[in-house]
Amino acid sequence: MNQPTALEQILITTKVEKVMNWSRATSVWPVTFGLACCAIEMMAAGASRFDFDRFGAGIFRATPRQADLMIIAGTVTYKMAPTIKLLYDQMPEPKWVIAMGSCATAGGPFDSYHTVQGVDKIIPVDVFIPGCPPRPESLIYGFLKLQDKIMTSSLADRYKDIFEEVG
Amino acid sequence: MFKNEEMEINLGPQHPSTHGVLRVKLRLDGETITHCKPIIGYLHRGVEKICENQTFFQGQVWTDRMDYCSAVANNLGWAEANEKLFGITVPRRAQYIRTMLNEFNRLASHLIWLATHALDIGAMTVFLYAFREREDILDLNEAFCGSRLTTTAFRIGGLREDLPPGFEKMARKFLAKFETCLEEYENLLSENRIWKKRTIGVAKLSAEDAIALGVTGPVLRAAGVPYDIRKAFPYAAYAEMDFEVPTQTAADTYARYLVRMAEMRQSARIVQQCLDGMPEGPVMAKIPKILKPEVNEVYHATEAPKGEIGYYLVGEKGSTNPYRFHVRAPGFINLQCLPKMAEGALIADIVAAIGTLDIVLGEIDR
Amino acid sequence: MPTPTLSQSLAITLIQCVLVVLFVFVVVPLTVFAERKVLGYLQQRLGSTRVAGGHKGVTGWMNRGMWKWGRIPVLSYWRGIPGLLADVLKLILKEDVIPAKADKFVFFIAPALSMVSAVVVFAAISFVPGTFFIFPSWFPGLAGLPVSGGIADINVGLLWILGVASVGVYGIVLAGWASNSKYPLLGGLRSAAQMVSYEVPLAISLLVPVVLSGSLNFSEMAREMAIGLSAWGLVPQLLGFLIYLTCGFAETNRLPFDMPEAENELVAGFHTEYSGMKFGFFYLAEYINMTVVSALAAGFFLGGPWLLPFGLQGLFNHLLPAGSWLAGPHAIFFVAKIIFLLFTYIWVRGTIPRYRYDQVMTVAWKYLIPMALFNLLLAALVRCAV
Amino acid sequence: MTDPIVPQPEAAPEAPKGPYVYDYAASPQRQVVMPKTVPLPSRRTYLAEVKAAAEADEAKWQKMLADFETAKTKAEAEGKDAPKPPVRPVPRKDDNDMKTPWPEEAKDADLLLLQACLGAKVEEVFEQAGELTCQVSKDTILEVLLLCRDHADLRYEMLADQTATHYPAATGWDYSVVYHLTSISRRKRLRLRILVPEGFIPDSACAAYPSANWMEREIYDMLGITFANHPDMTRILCPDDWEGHALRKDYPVVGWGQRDIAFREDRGGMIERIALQKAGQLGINLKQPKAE
Repeated sequence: MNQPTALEQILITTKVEKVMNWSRATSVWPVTFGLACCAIEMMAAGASRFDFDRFGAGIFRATPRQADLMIIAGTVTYKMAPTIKLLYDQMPEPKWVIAMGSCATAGGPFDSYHTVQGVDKIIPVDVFIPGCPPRPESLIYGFLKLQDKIMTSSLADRYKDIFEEVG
Repeated sequence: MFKNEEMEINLGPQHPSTHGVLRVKLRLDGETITHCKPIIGYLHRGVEKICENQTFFQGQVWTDRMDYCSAVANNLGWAEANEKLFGITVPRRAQYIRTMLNEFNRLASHLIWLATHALDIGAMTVFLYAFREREDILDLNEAFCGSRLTTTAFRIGGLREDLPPGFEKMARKFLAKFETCLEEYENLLSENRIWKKRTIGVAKLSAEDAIALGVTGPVLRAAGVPYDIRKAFPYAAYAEMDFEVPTQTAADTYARYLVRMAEMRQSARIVQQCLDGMPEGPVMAKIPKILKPEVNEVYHATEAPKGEIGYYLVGEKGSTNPYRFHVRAPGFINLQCLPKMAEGALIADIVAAIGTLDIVLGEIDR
Repeated sequence: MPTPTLSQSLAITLIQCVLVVLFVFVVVPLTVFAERKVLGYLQQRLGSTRVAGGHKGVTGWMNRGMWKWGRIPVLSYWRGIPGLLADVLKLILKEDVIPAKADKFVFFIAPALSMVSAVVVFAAISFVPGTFFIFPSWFPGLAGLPVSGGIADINVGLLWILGVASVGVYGIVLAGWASNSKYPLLGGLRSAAQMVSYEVPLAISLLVPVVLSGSLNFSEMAREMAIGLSAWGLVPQLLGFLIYLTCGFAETNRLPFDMPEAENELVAGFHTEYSGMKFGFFYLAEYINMTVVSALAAGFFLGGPWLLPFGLQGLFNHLLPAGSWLAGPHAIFFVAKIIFLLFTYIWVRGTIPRYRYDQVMTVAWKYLIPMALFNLLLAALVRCAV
Repeated sequence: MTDPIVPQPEAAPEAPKGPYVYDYAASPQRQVVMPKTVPLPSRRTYLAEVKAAAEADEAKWQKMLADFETAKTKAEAEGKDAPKPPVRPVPRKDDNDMKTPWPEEAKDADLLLLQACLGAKVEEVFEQAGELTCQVSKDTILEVLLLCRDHADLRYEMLADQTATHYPAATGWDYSVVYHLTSISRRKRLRLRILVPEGFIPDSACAAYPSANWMEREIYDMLGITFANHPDMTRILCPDDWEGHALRKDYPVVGWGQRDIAFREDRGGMIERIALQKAGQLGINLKQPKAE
C-alpha cells in the first residue's frame, strides 16, 4: 500500500482530492468558542498584530453548523464536556480540532476533581499546541500544521475506520 | 383562540457574547425577558482545592489563571494576603513597581472589556483597536516577567527581579501615545447615537441594589458610590498616589462605560506618578526560603479591575500549605445582579448587561 | 436593423442572462473578498493574503503574488483572491446537515427561494441605456442583431424589482421556521417584522423617482432622474436618497440593522442550522441583494449610467465616438457607482454599532415613514407646479 | 493477497471483557492525609498556648537547674571539676522582615459594642493582623448580621464574602463559617464567625444581605453545609448529580473519578484495546469497575 499502483497514479481522483484538500485547507472557518485563558490569546491571534485572517481563518462562525475547525482554547471541565461533545457532533464533516494549550492537551496544571485531563478523551484532536497559554504565534504555527495535515490527507485515510468496520 | 406562550432559550455555554462559558437560561415573552437565571460552573477547575494542597509560594500560578484578563491584579492581592498572614513588610520600591504593573494591568483589562463590550453591541472595529493597544501592554508584561498573559509577576515579600533596563522608556513611550488612543475610541463611541441608544438606560442597577447584592468595582461606582479599595483601604503604594475615583450617577451601561474610560485615564496618571517617583532600593524583603505561618486567618481585599478581589487564607502552624484558600471573586458576586438587570429588558439588552458587568468565567467558577 | 425571429430573440435573451449572471457572480464574490479586505484596513490589519500549500507550485505562485505586479504594495493586497474560490468549493464539498426535527422540504426550499429571488431581480435592471452591443457580421445566426443593456426592460420594472425582492423575505422567514430551533425562529420573526416595516419607506422613497419621471421602467426612470434633472438625482432628492439607503441597509440585513442574524444575540439568526452550500446561498443572496439595492440607488440617485461625476461626462463624450460597439463608459461607470455603494455598506459595517430590535422598528415607523411621505408630498407638489 | 515474506503480526493479548478505568484508589494522590490540628485562630487558645509554653519553658529551666544541682553535688562528691552552670536558652531571633501577627485583645469600638449588645451570644472577640474577628453562637447569626447592618454605630452595608472551612480534627464542631462584612460609609471591615457541627443547619444570611445567595450555594456545593430559608439551595459550580463535596478535607484533589469520562466514540473497542496494551507495558494498575 506504500507505493501507489500505476492505476492509482493515473486516476484523476487523486487530483480532484488535491483540489478539494486545497480548498478545505485554505478556507478553514473556526467556531467562536473560547473556554478560558487561551481564548484571550485566540482573540489576540485574530486581532491586528497577528491577524489570523491572513491564512483564511478569519471568519469566526458563531454556529458550529458553518464551521470547519474547533479550537479548544482552555480547560475542559466535567460539566462542560457533554457540551463540547455536542458541539463537535453538530459540526458538519469534514471537521478538525485544535487543542490549544496544556489544559486542552492534557489537563495542564489543573490536576483536580472537575477537570477533564485532555480534550482528546472526548473528541478526536488533530493538532495539539503546548503552552500555558500558547502565544498567538504558536496558534498560527499549529494552524499551519493543520493546513499541512489537511493538504496531505486523503478521504480513504479519513474514513479508514469506518471502511474497516463496514468491511 | 390566541394564547401566550413563553419560550425558554439557552444563552450559552457556547455563545458569542457570553464571554466564555456562562450559560443563561432565559424565558422570553416575544423578545422581552421575563425570567433570567445564570448558570455557572462550566469552568470550575478546583483552584481552591489545588491551592490547599500546594505550598504558599506555589499558589500564585493559580491566581494568574483565575481572572486571566487581569493576572497581575490577582497576583497582587494574593501576595499581599500572604504578606499579611506572615507579617512581612515589603520594600518601598517593590510597592511602587507593583502599583505600576497593577495599573498597567487595569488598562489591559479595561481594554479587553471595551473590546468585547463594543463587539457585543456590534462595533467591531473598536475590538481591533483596543487589542492593538493591549498588545503594547503585554509587551511591557513580557519585558518584566517573560509572559504575556499569565504573568506570575510577584513573589511573597516583593519581586523576583527589578525592572529590566529600558522598561521605563517603553512605559513612557506607551503613556505618551495612550491618550490619543483613548480619544480614538471615544470618537467612535462616546457621541455615537446608536451606541448611546444601546447603552443609556440599559441594565440599570441602583446603588441600594448594588450594595445589597455586594456588587463592587466600576458597576458600583457608576451608581454613584465612590467605593474604591485603593482609596478606602489603601494598599501597595496607593496611599502615596494622587488620583481620583471617577463616579457617575446614572447607574446604566453608558455610565459604566464612562466610569471605565475615566478610570483608564486615572490609571495612566498613576503609572506616570510611579515612573516619576520611583524610589531606589531593594525589591525583595528578607524572608526565609520556607514559610510556615502561625495560626492566623486573613482576608485581604484589593481593587481588581472588575471589583473587590479578596483572598481568605487560613494558616496552619508548622504547615507549608494554606489550610484554607478562598477567593472572593468580583465577577462571581457581580454576576448575581444579572437577573435584576435583565428581567423586563429585551434580549439584546442582556448582551449589553453581560458585557457591562465585565465578567471573566475563570474567576467566577475558579 | 433586422427584426429577430423568435429563436434569435431567445438566444439573445439567453446570452443576456449569462452576462448578467456572470456579472453577479463576479461582483458578489469580489464584494465578499472586499469586505474582508476593507474591514481589515479599517481595523489596521491585512485580511486574507494567503492560500494553503506553501511556497511551491501553483499555490506558491498564488501566495507570492497573483500577477507579475503582485509585489507592488497596493496591488499585492489582492493576493487572497484565490481564497474565494476555495471558500465556495469548500462550502459545496461540506457535509449538508439537515436537523432531524426540521421540516425537510421547507428547509431545502428556503435558501433557494432567497437566492433565486435575489438573482431574478436583475432581469429588470438595465446596465446600459439602449444597445449594449451589436453582433458583428461574422457571428453565425445573430449577425447584426442588437443586444440591449438589460434582460427585460419592461414597463413595470420597478414593480417587478420590489415584488420579487420581497419574495426573498420568505426565504428568511421560512428558513427560521423550518429549522425548528429557537434562535432561527427568533431570527425569522425579527426579519418578517423588519422587512415589512422597511419595505414601506423604501417603496415610498422609490415613488419619488416614479413621480418625477412618470414611468415605472428602470432605464427610463434612470434617464429622467439623470438627464431630465440634468444633475444627479440626489441633488434634489437628498432626503429620498438617505431614506432609501437606510432602508436598503435594513432590507439586506446589514449592520446596523442586521437583526435577523445578529451574531452577538442570536448566534447566527435564521441560518443557525444551515451548513454547506445552503448557508452559502444565504450568504451570497445577502450580497446579491446588496448589489441590487446599490444598483437601484446608483440608477436613481447617482446619475445611473448617464451622468459621470465632476464634469467627466463631457470628456467622455469627446473621447469616445458615438455609436461605439461598446457603450463602454456608461456600463463601466454604472458599475463603478455600484461598487462605491457596496464599499459604503462595508464602511458602515466597520464603523457603527448595532441597533436594538425595538429601536429598529422605531426608526422605521416613527422617523422614516413620515419623512418619506413628506418627501413624496414635496416631490408631487414640485411636479405639479412644474 | 498478503505478501508471504512479511511475518504475520503477533496475536494481540487476550483482552478481558468490559470497560476499564484507571484505579485511582491506588494512586498516591488519592490517599488523603487528614489534618491533625485545628488551625482556628483565637485569642483564648493563643493565651493558653503561650501560658503553656511559658510553663513548659519554666519547667524545663527548673529541670535544668535541678540537673545542674545534682550534677554539681555529684561532681563535688566525686571530687571532679564542677560542671558549667546552665544558661537559660533565649528564643532565637530571625534576621528577617517578618513580624508574626498574634491574636490581640479586642480594643476596637465595634467589637466592644457588639459584645455589649449581644452579651453571652458572643463567644469570642479579638484582633489579628489589623482585622476584627467576632465569633458568635451559631443560632444567632442572622440576628447578629441584622444588628451589624442596621445598628447606627455599625452600619456594615455590604457582605463582601462568606465562606466556610472544614476542620475534621475539631471536637464538638466540624465547620467554621465566616462572614466578611464591609462598611462602605465607615471604611471598616469585620469578620463574623460561627462554628457549625456536621448536620447543623444555620440560618441563611440572604434575609439580611441578598448577596449571600450564591456564596451560600457555593458553600453548600463545596462543603455540604445547608442553610435554612435559602431561596435556592442547589449546587452552583459542580453539576447537580455530583457526588461528594470537594473542599472537605477528606475529598481527594483528583476527585472520585468523575472527571475520567469517555464520550469519545470507540470504534470496535479499539481505544480500549490500545489502552490496555499500553497500560500493561507501563505496569499501570487497571481494574474492572465495581458493578453498580
